[in-house]
Amino acid sequence: MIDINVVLFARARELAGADSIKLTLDDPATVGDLKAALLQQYPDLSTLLPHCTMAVDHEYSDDDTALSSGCEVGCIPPVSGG
Amino acid sequence: MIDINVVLFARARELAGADSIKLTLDDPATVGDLKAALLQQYPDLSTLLPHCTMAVDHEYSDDDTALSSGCEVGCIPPVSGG
Amino acid sequence: MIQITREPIDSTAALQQVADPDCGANLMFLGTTRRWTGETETLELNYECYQEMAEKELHKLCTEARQRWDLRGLCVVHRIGNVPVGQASLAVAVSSPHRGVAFDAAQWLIDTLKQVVPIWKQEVTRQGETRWVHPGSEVNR
Amino acid sequence: MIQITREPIDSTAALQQVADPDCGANLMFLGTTRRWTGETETLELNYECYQEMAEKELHKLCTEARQRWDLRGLCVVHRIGNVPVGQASLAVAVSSPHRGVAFDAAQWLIDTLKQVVPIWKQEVTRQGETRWVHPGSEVNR
Repeated sequence: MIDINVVLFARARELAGADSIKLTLDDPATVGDLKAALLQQYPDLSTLLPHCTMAVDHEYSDDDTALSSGCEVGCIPPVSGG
Repeated sequence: MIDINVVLFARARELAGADSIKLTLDDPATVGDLKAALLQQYPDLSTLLPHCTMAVDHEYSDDDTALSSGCEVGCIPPVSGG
Repeated sequence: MIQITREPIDSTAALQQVADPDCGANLMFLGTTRRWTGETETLELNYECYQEMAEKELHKLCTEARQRWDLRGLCVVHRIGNVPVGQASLAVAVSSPHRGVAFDAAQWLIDTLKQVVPIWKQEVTRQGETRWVHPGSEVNR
Repeated sequence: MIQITREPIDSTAALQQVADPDCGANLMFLGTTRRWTGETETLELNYECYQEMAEKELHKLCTEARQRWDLRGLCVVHRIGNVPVGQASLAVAVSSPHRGVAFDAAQWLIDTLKQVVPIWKQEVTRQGETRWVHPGSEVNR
């Protein structure tokens, strides 16, 4: 099993009602698996999550990126800095 | 006869050795006539004058622009502000 | 130099940061909170960031800009928290020996920052409505 | 606002001049005296202008820029006289509701200013040589 800390921002944080979420996934797990688990536990994210990019330990990732226990995954909705 | 005050700048001023020159031209006279008179009286301007634009009463002109007595003609070498 | 701060941006300091005797061109862009967007009156913007990652992405941007262009000074400051109308959320200052380079680099930095750096703004309207701005997503509408 | 001055340019004031709550984009360009041009070391630039005409041309430029682009604030300051290395001879500041407009307008203003406004610079090198810069003419070489 691998333990993941997901941090959430902006509208994603509000929809989940939490600024961080701890998830435990079967080993091995990818970012795609994480998103599926997130959606199951937080269905309110369903409208926004398809627009979010996940960052693994502060690097943008894709659905195939492998996760390891203890990593931090950022849930990044479309950005609007500037 | 028409009296013209020619003001000179930068390298043109240095080549003529004067920051302004009073010239009297036969009426009618154009900017082209003025340039010919300038060249005759200030042959040191010969290298630069072909690159200069004349301004009549603070408006850029061409060789056909008519001159009237009392007007100010600026001799404008290629500009380099900024 | 990059900075993410909750304090008002000192634009004079940002410009002084990039001053360099070998540079003829100094350019500074300030992005400020604008009052009107169409018929919506904004009272303030409320910025949030993913701090560690935003700093990392800003550093990457600056490194890439320096690889692409002959820049000497480079300063990016983003303010987070509440930014009232008229105040700056972003300062990008660059210096270069050449003007075209300064303009190209500054535009690229701002464009790319707006696409990749994990910072978000929430609009607060005069009526007290709030809306997170997530381009391409319609979740708040 | 346009200004031709013998005093050092106050860039902070130029930027404040164009601040506008309806503008999200504020851009300032500072043209400064650069030390090196190829292998020539510049000590200072010495600017001269045809005062009345330069002001008239600057006003025309600003009017045309406002016709072409949605600008709110617009400030052009040119310093004349001696401008030592590192100091500014030109400040162009603009504000607009939109960023692209601010960049386009500022670039056009600077490009056009450099082509039409009767201001000239003389380079003074470390060796004490002086040379008027008259692009396209080779009279000083």
